[in-house]
Amino acid sequence: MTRRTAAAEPTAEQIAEHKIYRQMGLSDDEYALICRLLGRKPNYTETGVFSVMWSEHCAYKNSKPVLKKFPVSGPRVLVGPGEGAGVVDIGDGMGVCFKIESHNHPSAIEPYQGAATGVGGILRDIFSMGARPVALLNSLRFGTLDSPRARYLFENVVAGIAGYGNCVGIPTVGGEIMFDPSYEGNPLVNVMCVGLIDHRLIQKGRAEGVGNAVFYVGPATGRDGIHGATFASGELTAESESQRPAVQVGDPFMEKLVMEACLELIESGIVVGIQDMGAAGLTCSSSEMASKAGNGMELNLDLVPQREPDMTPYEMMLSESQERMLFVVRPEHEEQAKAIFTKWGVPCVKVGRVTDDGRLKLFHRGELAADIPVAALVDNCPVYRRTPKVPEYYAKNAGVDTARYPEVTDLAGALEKVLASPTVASKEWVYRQYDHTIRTETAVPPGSDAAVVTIRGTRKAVAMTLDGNGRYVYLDPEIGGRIAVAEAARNVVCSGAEPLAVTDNLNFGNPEKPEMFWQLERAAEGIADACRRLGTPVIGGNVSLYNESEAGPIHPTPVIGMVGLVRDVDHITTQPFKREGDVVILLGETKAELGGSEFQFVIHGVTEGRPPQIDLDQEKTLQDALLEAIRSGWIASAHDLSEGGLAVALAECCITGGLGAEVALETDLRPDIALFSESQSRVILSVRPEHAEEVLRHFRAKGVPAAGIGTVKGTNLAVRINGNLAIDVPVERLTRVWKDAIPCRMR
Amino acid sequence: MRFAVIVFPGSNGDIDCYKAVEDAIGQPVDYVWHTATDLSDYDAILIPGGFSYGDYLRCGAIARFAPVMDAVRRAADEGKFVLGICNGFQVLTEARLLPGALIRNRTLKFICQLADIKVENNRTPFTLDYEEGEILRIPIAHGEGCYYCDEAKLARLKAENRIVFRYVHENPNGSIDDIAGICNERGNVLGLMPHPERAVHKWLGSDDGRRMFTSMLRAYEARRREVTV
Amino acid sequence: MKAIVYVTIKANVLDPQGNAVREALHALGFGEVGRVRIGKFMELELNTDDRAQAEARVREMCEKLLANTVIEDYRFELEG
Amino acid sequence: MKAIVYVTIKANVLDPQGNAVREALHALGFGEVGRVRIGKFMELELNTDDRAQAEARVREMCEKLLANTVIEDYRFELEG
Ligand SMILES: Nc1ncnc2c1ncn2[C@@H]1O[C@H](COP(=O)(O)OP(=O)(O)O)[C@@H](O)[C@H]1O
Ligand SMILES: [Mg+2]
Repeated sequence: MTRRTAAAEPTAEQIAEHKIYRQMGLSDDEYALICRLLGRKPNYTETGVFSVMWSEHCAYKNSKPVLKKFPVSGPRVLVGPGEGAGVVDIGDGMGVCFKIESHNHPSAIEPYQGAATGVGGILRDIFSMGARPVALLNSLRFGTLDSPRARYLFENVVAGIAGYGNCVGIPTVGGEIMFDPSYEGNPLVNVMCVGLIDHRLIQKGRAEGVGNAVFYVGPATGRDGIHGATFASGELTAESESQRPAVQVGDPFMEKLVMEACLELIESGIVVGIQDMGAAGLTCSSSEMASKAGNGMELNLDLVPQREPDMTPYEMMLSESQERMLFVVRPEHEEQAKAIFTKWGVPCVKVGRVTDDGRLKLFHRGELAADIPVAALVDNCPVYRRTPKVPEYYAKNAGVDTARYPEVTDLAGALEKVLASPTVASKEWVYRQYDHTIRTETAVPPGSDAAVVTIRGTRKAVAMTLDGNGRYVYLDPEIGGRIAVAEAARNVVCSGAEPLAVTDNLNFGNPEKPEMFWQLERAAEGIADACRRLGTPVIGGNVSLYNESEAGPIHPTPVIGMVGLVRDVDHITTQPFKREGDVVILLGETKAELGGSEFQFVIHGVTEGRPPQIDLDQEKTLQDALLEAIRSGWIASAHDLSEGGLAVALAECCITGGLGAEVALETDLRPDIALFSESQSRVILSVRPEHAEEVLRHFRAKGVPAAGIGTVKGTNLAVRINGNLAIDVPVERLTRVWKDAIPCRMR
Repeated sequence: MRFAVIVFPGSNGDIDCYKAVEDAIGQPVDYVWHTATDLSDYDAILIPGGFSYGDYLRCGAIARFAPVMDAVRRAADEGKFVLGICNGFQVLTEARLLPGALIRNRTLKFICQLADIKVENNRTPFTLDYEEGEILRIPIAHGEGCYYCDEAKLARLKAENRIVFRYVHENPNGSIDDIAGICNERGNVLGLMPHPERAVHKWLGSDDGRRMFTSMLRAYEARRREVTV
Repeated sequence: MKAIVYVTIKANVLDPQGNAVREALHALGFGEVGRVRIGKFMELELNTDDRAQAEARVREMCEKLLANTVIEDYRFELEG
Repeated sequence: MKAIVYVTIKANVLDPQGNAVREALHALGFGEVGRVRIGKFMELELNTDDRAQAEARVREMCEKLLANTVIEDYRFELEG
């Protein structure tokens, strides 16, 4: 049997002659380099191992130069990029650990399992650092809901996220969703996990200590998702349909047991190094752990638990079976480690040992199946500096004047249309399927700006959000990148927290195309700028390229995950208006900026022009002043302005508060533009009347434009512009429009 | 008064139950592993929410055979308080400590939201501190919370005043007769889908669940007084 | 030997899943579909050659674990 | 006419349900149970008498909705 399967594999010569490595995603040059590094031609297993380690997903070969732009350090950073997840200090010996991950391609093909295993993967990234996961978030992009395919993907992606997260018992507290035709052929599924960690327990995935034992944890390895990593690094084509077995099935119950057992193991203090098996499974975890310690590793593949008979070394090394981990302990701790996993009913087997020769050696049925220098796998992948090219559409958009659209005079009608747009509409249909109350620490559940999770035994809390508007980035990647960061930070501040750090997911098209690379590079520039200015280093992230389908590339979509610290739970602030009589204050300045707006998309059916401008200094001033005001206890509600502009933000404050408002605006802008422009650095506050003067003075003194624009009052949202009644609609009606939009489309 | 929180593989509401006992009534509480066989140290047994054994096959179907369940049955027979919440309720029905079954929500979707439930019977040890007819806001979070039993059983539940909570305003999962929680004949075993342990602080959205814990404490103390008198 | 166990929800218990599938089929243009019932089936490999004994054992598995007779009916077949 | 559709998870795909049931059966003393696979079956009533047509239609239903051929296999029988 062995002979047969081994014989079925091409020989090293055949691989070279028939260029079989190409099917695995390696280029001719890369293959030649591998031969040089090995001093011989690689066999089939070795070629496979190189192909996954040198995929974009694992090696970042196209994105490394771009990622270098990000600021990664700061006084609070305990662990930056490079480990499973980053960690920032929040005082008292505690840290917050978080990371984002994409599962776009698997979700396009099997949405339920694709999304579910995405959640599983990001959870393992967090608990393998030694952190206890406390919250999940997700950022989703689909085609518009008129498309049955988009509805199918949306329905099942949400169900998959719910199915996995709910079962493991980690609340899903927030996220964001946008619908746009550019995602029709290639949906985006990004998931983020946030954990809390004791500084002393922070793990580094290092295989230290020659002679130490290497343990495999979790369910048996099957032929799941072989070549998942290379799959995630290629474009979606009709052919990927035939790669179907590349999708894995998740077992959240097993994940919960693995998580508890690993956290217990880490707490026991005996772990030398631990890492999850994510993309490229056993290959990636073993070689990375060895590489970080400057060691080698020997694995006896016969000892690897196998779900099916006659698995080859190639299959075992490339399998992406879920819920598996690798860890290293000293020989004297082997029994203690095993006992912990036995208690939790999780398989745990010693499969190898740490060596001093810097090589990854795989033994199978008495033979040496692979022998590769670890450094060749981890460090020697070529890095490509792609050439950017400004796309034609960019120049063309410069000439579009969005202020010259025909004026929309039925403003109430326009508001209802924008509120009913699934991108703006209530996401309750989604988050009602997510358990967001489990763990009883969720102080602000989905439905406000950032979510807030409290930390038991302290007065602190952690705020978190995901943001990223692909339309802005498409129109101007650099500005779009800045806005993504600024908006995330603004959301965090609105909830009463100080922004700490960022994790980012760069969802872009094929970087080998110069226009796509231009988008990537410019956006990274913008993100880097904003992170620097706002003092929020990037402590980790993920890159998902080749997001293209036959219909073309997606809008370039960097998604920013931001975490902030609430110093005292009394500072927690939410978006709903709180009581009749409170004064409504608008911070920031409204300009004629409809480019990339939801209004432009819904009413005019296009995405064109330039996105809103952003001045990062002004943004920073606004955020600092707002946080100070919140901490002073003056602010009853705060809501940042994003998709749909002022009109939508006011409506949301009313709807979620169940209260009306009377608002009067004085403006030089055309009314439809004043209401729906998506100018940045704006926030709506409500404050008690007795605080209003003080609050306005506070902001003006800091240089933040601030205007009292109305009062929380009655049951209608009534907006006057320059004295004329522009909108006067019962909040109840707006509520229905906003709440029913998604459920109605999904029926 | 000593509380046990049973932990099955896949339980995840165990921590919330533990915290709720601490925060609402400050009584001693322990996690008890599914392999335990003796619960004689405890006065009340909490069977928490979660996905015991992954809830594969049917919710609660596998957990009902865990070694600890014999001890739970004994505790129930001895008149100790047994409270099954969500998955705990499912376990109790599978174990036949409570009648009926919980099947998939009518919408076929998991539902997490605040539910309004009415206290139908405030003479159980779990509901003493509520008013009869009072409406509580308690979170629900389940995919299979649709209570079902046959006509005869339902008639009996009604006749014996064993429907302890009903959903009002909206029946979120399609439960027969809007049932949210029921008790056994003696009234010392309660199962409910809503999560009182997740409603113990105003900042969580509601603290209406607190009084379930204060009720248990008061019932326990009253009973002890009776015994000593 | 192999046992195949079929578990269906009892006729008088609401089966929202069956209805949902029917609706979805109608929406896709399969108007000819009437009632839809959904059940589970389980294939169990059994290390035994004794048919009579297997029959008794599988019945016991069903009664104890595989079906909840409050809401479900079951039947099974033995093969091989 | 009636169609009975059987949907099982593909042989090489993980079946967490099946594993959990096997473990539970072992714990209950049914040591003779080997591999367990769990699937769904669906009974569809069809308003048609044309067998050949029904066959084609049911196949289409399976491909489109009833099975996810990425991870599941299906087969079906027609009755009546
Ligand atoms: N995929 C999702 N999962 C969970 N919550 C979501 C999701 N999408 C949106 N939400 C929640 O809905 C609310 C509104 O989202 P959004 O309009 O994106 O807010 P904002 O514009 O302030 O970022 C937020 O509380 C958000 O967390
Ligand atoms: Mg916001």
